[in-house]
Amino acid sequence: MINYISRRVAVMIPVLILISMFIFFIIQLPPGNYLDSYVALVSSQGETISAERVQKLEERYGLNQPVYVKYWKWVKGFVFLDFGNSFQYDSASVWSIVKQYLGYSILIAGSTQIFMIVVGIPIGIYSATHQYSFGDYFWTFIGFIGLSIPNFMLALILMYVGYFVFGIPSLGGLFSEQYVTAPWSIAKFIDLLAHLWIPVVVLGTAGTAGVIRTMRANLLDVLNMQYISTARAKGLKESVVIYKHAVRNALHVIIMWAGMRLPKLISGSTVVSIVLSLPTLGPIIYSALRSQDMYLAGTVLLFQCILLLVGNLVADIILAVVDPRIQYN
Amino acid sequence: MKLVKENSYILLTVLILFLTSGLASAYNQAPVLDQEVENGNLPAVDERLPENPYVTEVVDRIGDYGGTLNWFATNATDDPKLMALYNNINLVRYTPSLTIKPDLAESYEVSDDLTTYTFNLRKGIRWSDGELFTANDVMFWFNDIIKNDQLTAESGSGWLKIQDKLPEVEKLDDYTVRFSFAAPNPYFLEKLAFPGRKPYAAAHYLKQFHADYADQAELEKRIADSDFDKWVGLFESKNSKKFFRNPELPVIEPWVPVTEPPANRFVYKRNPYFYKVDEEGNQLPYLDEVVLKIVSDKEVLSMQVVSGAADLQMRQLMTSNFTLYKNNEKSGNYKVLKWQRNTPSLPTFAPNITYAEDEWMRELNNNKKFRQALSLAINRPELNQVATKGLAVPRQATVYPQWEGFKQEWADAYADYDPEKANKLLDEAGFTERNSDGIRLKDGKPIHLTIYIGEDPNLPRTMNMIKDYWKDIGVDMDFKGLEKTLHYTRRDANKLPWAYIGGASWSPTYPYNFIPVSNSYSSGNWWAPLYAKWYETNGKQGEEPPAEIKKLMNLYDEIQITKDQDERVELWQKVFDIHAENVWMIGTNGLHPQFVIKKNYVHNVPETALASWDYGAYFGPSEFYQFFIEKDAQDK
Amino acid sequence: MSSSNCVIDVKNLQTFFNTENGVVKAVNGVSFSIEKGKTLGIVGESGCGKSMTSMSLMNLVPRPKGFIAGGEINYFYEDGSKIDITEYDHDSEKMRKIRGNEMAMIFQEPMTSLNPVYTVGDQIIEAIKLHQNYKNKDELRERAVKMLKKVGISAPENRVDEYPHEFSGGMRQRAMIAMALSCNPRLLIADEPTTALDVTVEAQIINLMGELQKDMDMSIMFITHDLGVIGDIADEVMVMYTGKVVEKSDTKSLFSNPKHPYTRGLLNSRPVIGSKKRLEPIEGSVPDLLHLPEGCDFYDRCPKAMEICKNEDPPVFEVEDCKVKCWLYREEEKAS
Amino acid sequence: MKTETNQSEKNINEIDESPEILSRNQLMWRKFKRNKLGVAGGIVVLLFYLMVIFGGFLSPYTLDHKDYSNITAPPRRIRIIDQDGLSAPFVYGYKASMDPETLQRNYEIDKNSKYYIDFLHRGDEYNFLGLFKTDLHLFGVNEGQMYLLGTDETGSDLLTKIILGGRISLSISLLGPLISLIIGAILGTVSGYVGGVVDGVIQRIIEFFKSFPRIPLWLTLAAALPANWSSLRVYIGIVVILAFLGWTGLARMVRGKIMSLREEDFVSAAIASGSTGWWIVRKHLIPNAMSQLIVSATLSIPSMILAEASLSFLGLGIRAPMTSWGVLLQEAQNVRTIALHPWLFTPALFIIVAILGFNFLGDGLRDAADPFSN
Amino acid sequence: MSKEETILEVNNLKKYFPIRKGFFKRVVGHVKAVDDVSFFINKGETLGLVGESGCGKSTLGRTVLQLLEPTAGDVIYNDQGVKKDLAETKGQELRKLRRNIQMIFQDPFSSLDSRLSVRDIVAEPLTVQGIGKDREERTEMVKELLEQVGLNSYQMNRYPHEFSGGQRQRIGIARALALNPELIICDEPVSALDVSVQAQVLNLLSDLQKDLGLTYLFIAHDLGVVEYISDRIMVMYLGKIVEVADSDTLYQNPQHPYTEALLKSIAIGDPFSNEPREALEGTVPDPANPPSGCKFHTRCPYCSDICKTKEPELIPTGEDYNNYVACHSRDSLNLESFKK
Repeated sequence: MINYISRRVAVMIPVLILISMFIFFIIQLPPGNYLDSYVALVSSQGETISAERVQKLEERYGLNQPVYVKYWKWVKGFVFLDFGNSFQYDSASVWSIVKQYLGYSILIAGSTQIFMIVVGIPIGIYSATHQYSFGDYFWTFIGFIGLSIPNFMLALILMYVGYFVFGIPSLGGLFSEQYVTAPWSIAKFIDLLAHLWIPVVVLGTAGTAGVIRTMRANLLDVLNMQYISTARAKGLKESVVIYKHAVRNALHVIIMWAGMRLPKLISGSTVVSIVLSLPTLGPIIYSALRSQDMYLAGTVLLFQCILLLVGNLVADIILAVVDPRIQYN
Repeated sequence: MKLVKENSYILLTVLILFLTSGLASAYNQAPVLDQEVENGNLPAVDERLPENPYVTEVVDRIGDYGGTLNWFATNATDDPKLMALYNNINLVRYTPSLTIKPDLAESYEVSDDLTTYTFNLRKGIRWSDGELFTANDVMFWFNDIIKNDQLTAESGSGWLKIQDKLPEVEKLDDYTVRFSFAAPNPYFLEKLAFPGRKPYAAAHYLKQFHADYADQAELEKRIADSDFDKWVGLFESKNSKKFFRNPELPVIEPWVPVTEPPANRFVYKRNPYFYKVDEEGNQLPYLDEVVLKIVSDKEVLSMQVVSGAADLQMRQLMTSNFTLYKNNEKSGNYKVLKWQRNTPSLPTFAPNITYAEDEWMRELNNNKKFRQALSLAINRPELNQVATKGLAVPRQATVYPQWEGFKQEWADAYADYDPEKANKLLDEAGFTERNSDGIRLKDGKPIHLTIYIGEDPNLPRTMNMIKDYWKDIGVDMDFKGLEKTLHYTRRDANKLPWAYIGGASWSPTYPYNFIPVSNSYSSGNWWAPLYAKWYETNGKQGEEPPAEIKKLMNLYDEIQITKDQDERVELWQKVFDIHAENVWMIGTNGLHPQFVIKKNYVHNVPETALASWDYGAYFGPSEFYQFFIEKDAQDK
Repeated sequence: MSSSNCVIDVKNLQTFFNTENGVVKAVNGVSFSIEKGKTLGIVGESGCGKSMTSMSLMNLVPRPKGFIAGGEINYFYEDGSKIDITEYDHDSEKMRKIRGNEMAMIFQEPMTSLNPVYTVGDQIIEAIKLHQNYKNKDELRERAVKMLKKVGISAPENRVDEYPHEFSGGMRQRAMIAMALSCNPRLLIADEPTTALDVTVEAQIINLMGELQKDMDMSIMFITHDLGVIGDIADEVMVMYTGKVVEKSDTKSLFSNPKHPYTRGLLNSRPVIGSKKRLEPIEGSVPDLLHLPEGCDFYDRCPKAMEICKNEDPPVFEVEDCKVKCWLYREEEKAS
Repeated sequence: MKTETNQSEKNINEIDESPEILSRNQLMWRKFKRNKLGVAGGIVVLLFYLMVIFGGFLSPYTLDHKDYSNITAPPRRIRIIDQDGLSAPFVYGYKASMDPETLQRNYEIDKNSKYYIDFLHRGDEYNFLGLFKTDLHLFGVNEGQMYLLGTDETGSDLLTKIILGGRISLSISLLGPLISLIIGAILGTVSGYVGGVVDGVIQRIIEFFKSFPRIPLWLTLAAALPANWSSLRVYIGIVVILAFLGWTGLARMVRGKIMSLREEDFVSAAIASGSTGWWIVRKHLIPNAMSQLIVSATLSIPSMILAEASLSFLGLGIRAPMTSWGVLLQEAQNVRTIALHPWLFTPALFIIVAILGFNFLGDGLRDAADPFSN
Repeated sequence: MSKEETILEVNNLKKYFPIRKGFFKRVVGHVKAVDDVSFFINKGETLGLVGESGCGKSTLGRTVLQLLEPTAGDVIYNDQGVKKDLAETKGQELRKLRRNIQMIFQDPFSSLDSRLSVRDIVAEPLTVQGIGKDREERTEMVKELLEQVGLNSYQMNRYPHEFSGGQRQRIGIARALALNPELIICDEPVSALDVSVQAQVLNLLSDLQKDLGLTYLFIAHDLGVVEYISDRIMVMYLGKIVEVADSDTLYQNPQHPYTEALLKSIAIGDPFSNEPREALEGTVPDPANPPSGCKFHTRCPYCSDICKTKEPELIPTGEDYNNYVACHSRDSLNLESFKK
């Protein structure tokens, strides 16, 4: 097992290096650099900036260096959590910015994940065990509707309905006014939960539909397996047969899927985070990319890639735990 | 002769001081500070205020102390600094009537030749940490920041220079500084009053980060503990006065930032040492706290505003949302104020008369009748109705009416909708032949314009309408989006045959849209880049302009050394006269209103005012620190 | 034929399936009974309904498409009382008490009949816990180990904690048998338990089952398509074709004197070692259960088909203690 | 007793009594037809494509049509009953006014102005499928206006915009997967059939692409599209970007399928007969993988539609004057629209219905792709 | 060994599958699926090949046919007197040679491409080998082939799924016959079929052999079937051939303990004998980790010390030394024959 994990991790390293290069390449791709956007911004406020000053700033930010130098500058500090400095945030270190949002990003992504699974799996089980029933059709239909509505639209409409129909003043954000800066307390936590459900529902709708469909299909397959008959032949209750014997075997795909899904949620939540004013990495990366704050953008992207790789790894490990047949080699 | 501008309220203040000297204190402070003073954490209000505080004339009435004002912004990195800019504390400031008056300086003197400016600072102004603000803070700023090679790039000093040279700055005594320029600098006070330019720095705090002052070992350690590898970076991050980022940094502003970025909610608490009082001697500001909330999207902001969550909002309000804001006035318990703006025209089109890539196009652009015809073909009122709900003013791209020398004829020049006349002009210009699509031909080639536009989500709508108008007179037009920075760099490289200018703003200190004298980035000229380059490089590069343009340039040169304000106005008027006839920039609609949404319980916000970035950043002249929330509404 | 020794008595069982193309009569009027300690073999080619018969007995017909359409399945408890399985819901308490406890079942595919995610021991223990009074963890485990030992698995103390994929096919079938027998069932239903196994292992398993049967005095219903195996193990054989019983007799007489042309065909289709005589196969193939001919289902393939066979489905005739469903035996008319 | 005949002969004859000879494709079709939701989805999709193909004809106006006097006019019903009872189909005119205080535009039904609908109406000129110019529209009104779904903030007919915007959305969603399909099929086949190092490299590439976050990649790639490109090039660029990111899943699937097919005995039989690798790939592997491939591609269409909409939301999609459902939705994505002119959300309805249609269709196809399973 | 009649000669054929393990997926060992196997097939005979599952019989068949690339060894095919080593032949030449050796597969479902009509399936070998000048001619040939295997030619436009298992197997046979091969490798051709159909196919195979003078390598696990159809029989155990003998001898006088054990486990279906079948103990060892010495020694009732260390060689035996056995104790054992 340890060997397996270490090998997987070792394989991840070259992939990561490649990804980091690609990321760096790709964020350099659009024309211009941070300074251009900075100058554009400053000029829009009526300041004038001379060519020499632009040049000086370029030197100062190291923007006139060749790409590989910049890349190396970025990469070499990784081990010490030094990902360079953000231009946008007055040269604050990228890590200090990322770590502020990373927690909430993971919280929201994680909660959404849990939501999808907690809601999706039982419905999937119901659908599979009541195949072709009205309930099955109903959930299938609901599932497809969920897949069909663009997330951001759902967010916007939810906000609007919240405001104008139910009079909820602030559906956006993760905290009520009074708790934003307050230290952690039970009340703050409850407040968090009260806010968390909206992004979770918005982000989770499509995914939940996916879980339902996958779970249903898999469970139907598993229910045709011989060992289900064996379990029934033992005299086990149908519910035990399904939950103990069938569901556990049908979970594989969901686990794999969940592993793949984690980083998608973080990047996928960009639009929703923007609409709902969530303190996640989504809007950060959005603005960083737009203003070409390359170290910040690159780092957030890299984190997402790492999350994906880690997500896959964790999925594989859980899979190995859930299914003893999985060989580590 | 010495020009002495005295604060007209000094006398009044002195009078009040005199009358109230029998009482325990001459000034009042916010109730929240009483406790602090009693505990001895804070000196008494009289000691905190300068000898001669700045007295603010309130708009409505003397305010109630207390309360928190909520407002919103969409950009977590750029917007927090607005709290500093909107209050715009400087040596001098703009008044609501757009004149300059002393502020941190009690008074100032300008030499006859407009080369030396002497400022007498108010005695006893204190930084938010209680330290005295003196000439040393100005000297530190000038000698150790502006003149420091390593730091200059960041802090910027272009606005200080005249003929490319920095002034000399002297400290005459602890409360007197003098700026001496190599040449007349007629607009220096205006430049100073421009938002964000602060000729001082908290020397007592910043020295610990400055290589020239700090203990070397200690500085090294500080650098090691920070995100930076050089002292410059550290220093700049600590001295983020403009960006209002470092809560430790002492400020002079009415509110002190307490939130360390990055954050989505920025809190600003009252500065107990703020040096201004109202007419009754109440120390300002009235508001205990201002909270700036960051939402990531304009629409979310709109939602917050219409639901009444913003106590005061100006940024990111959209003209097109007027009905939305209005409809919710009652339920949101707010009022939509329509402030004026001085945008000459939005959008404005600039044919590049120095376009070098295509001689045919250049000829076309240089044809005055062609430009006039295009201007006449635009149905400005209709455009106004569709794009801006009729809230803007149809006009030519010219100076705004608030300016003292404004003439209506400039705004009217070729700005009426007269397709007949436009067609006639084009016929006269010789473009009589048309192709099968009805497009006029010039030398056998159909007239087709490609206009490069910057990023603006509402633009395509307007552009499509203009396209139709021009098509009606036989001119084909296409527009293409160009990313903002590219838009600038292409212009400077003379690659744009036609450009779109956002706003075409003008102020005496920002003449570049109207006079081609600069070809670099933010101050580049749009309609004659090559001439601008010629001027900027003293004829070394670019192209020598024709007489008409040279005349503009000469006027500009003259303005720079003209001491008399009225004479300068006259010279400017000549500039606009020339423009009115030549239509180098084609305007559409301008003077869009600036909405200010304020809750009904927020007072001292003027019903109307000029909202202009140039004149002290929108709220500046209105003196933000006098806004207050009425007592009853404070416990909402 | 419900003597006191009878364990199960099936009467006119009908198990049908709804498909998109119509109702498939997988089991169509099957009757038999098994006595205590005896083995009934059921033989037939694929699609003859033998597996569905066994699933019906366990009341585990795949729902919702399959259902028992008629007939009785009477199970006799040790004390002589009986229960008609068809009257109970598949998930009823009564049924669950019978399954695994009174009647146990082993399946064809040893590779897939154990749940891959639980250890073999856990799966055996699960059955024991359900029906026996062992409560203590160690006791349960001990019992599982004992069962594994009983079915001839070496080092059962270790193997009890292994997962099915660590077992070979033969061992898995042994483990299945251990699980099935762990609660001392009175009837073991073995659905082609050796088909997927090598000859050598098949022999092991068959021997094991024989021994255990003697040991535990249980009845076996043994389903197979291999007449060779049936000869070795069964006391009585029932040959099925298209969901119906075509011949039923004791093993010896079936082999020495097969009566139904289908039975004869099956016997003649097997290569006999040592004889290079050309095989005499049954021509054609099993008809589609959805489109059965009007008369005898075997008519198309029958070398002895007669005119009557074409139009009329033969009833069951009793010939020399055998039951044969064939018009050939009409003259000895003693239809039951 | 019947004489013995050639039994197998008889059996064969029996088979022949069934008149149909069904290929696997026909079986799939037959199985698909039984899936009611799938068929419904298929019909919806078909209708949508017909709608956009004949968009110019079906839409009452053209994209150039702008009615500045009827900005944000609400939808109008087609009526067949007036005060006097049954009538030819007509719409009522508007009485427009503006609230001087809030500047809200109000449109009231003006029962005095009745515009009869003119079928096969001669209206604005358009280019039919790029083939010829015509001004024939299915319906329209000769005077007055007929904005069945209302107008947007530029006074354009929303119905027209939806129909013509669908052209972009639905072609992107078709073209994107098609390109993905081609890339995926080629790389997947190579990977699965050749195996070894080639497979390893392709797998790494796929992993790499898969582990790359989607939205940022769009953002960057879309931002990297030169800003002075014509709308058509931008359109193609967006398609390529979307396709470029969508091929990995397909390639994986194809690879898996090819690998399992490679192990099938019929492939061994083909090798044993002396078939070349190319023959096997062409005759056996790709045709057998195809149905699943098409199913996967169909199932990826909805995400393409959503992706286009998301890109538009971020302001990176199709640019005016071209329009697409995503652009229309983006234009509607604001509080003002929800509060004042909610009908501008109609494009969302079309998106949802289209995605539903594709999902049901894909689901039905997936079930049908394996005609031998139950 | 009468070489004149030999159609195929296999010498020291090996097929190893690497086992990869550990950090770098290093090859840590091999599964020796076919381990140094030599045999020959005479023209016109049927050589049976039996063994338990996993003993390598299918691998051997496929390696002979070059469907799997042999690790080592020769597969010499006698092409009208010219001996050609298939293992050395590549590309075009190998493809040409392939028309001489064909294969019939076990699974009647996976061996026919479900997308192709029967005509296309049977015509495929003709097409790829360029036999027949056009489609019509090939179609005629297909018709003939189908008739030959007892199917009706007008069924050729149908698709495999419309046929029963036995009929599909006939289609597979028709395809194998299309190129007019001399040798057909039959890889468990009847084990997936019902008993009644199994007999039909077996009869068809032996009829074809007679009519066309075919040579079969017949792989099966059913000893009854192998005995019925084969002239000689090879017994395989864990990748090795342990005994080769003509079928009567093998059943009457087995020389290898494994052969004996196999014979003993046959279910003869005799309800009159009360003796239980004598079952061989244990199961086939893990081929990735085979026992030392004689691979059968772990299960052999006659195992002696030498068996544990030294691997026995395949030695000619029998009256005219045409049979072979690999057992150290071959001379000392008196093994039981098959009891009927």
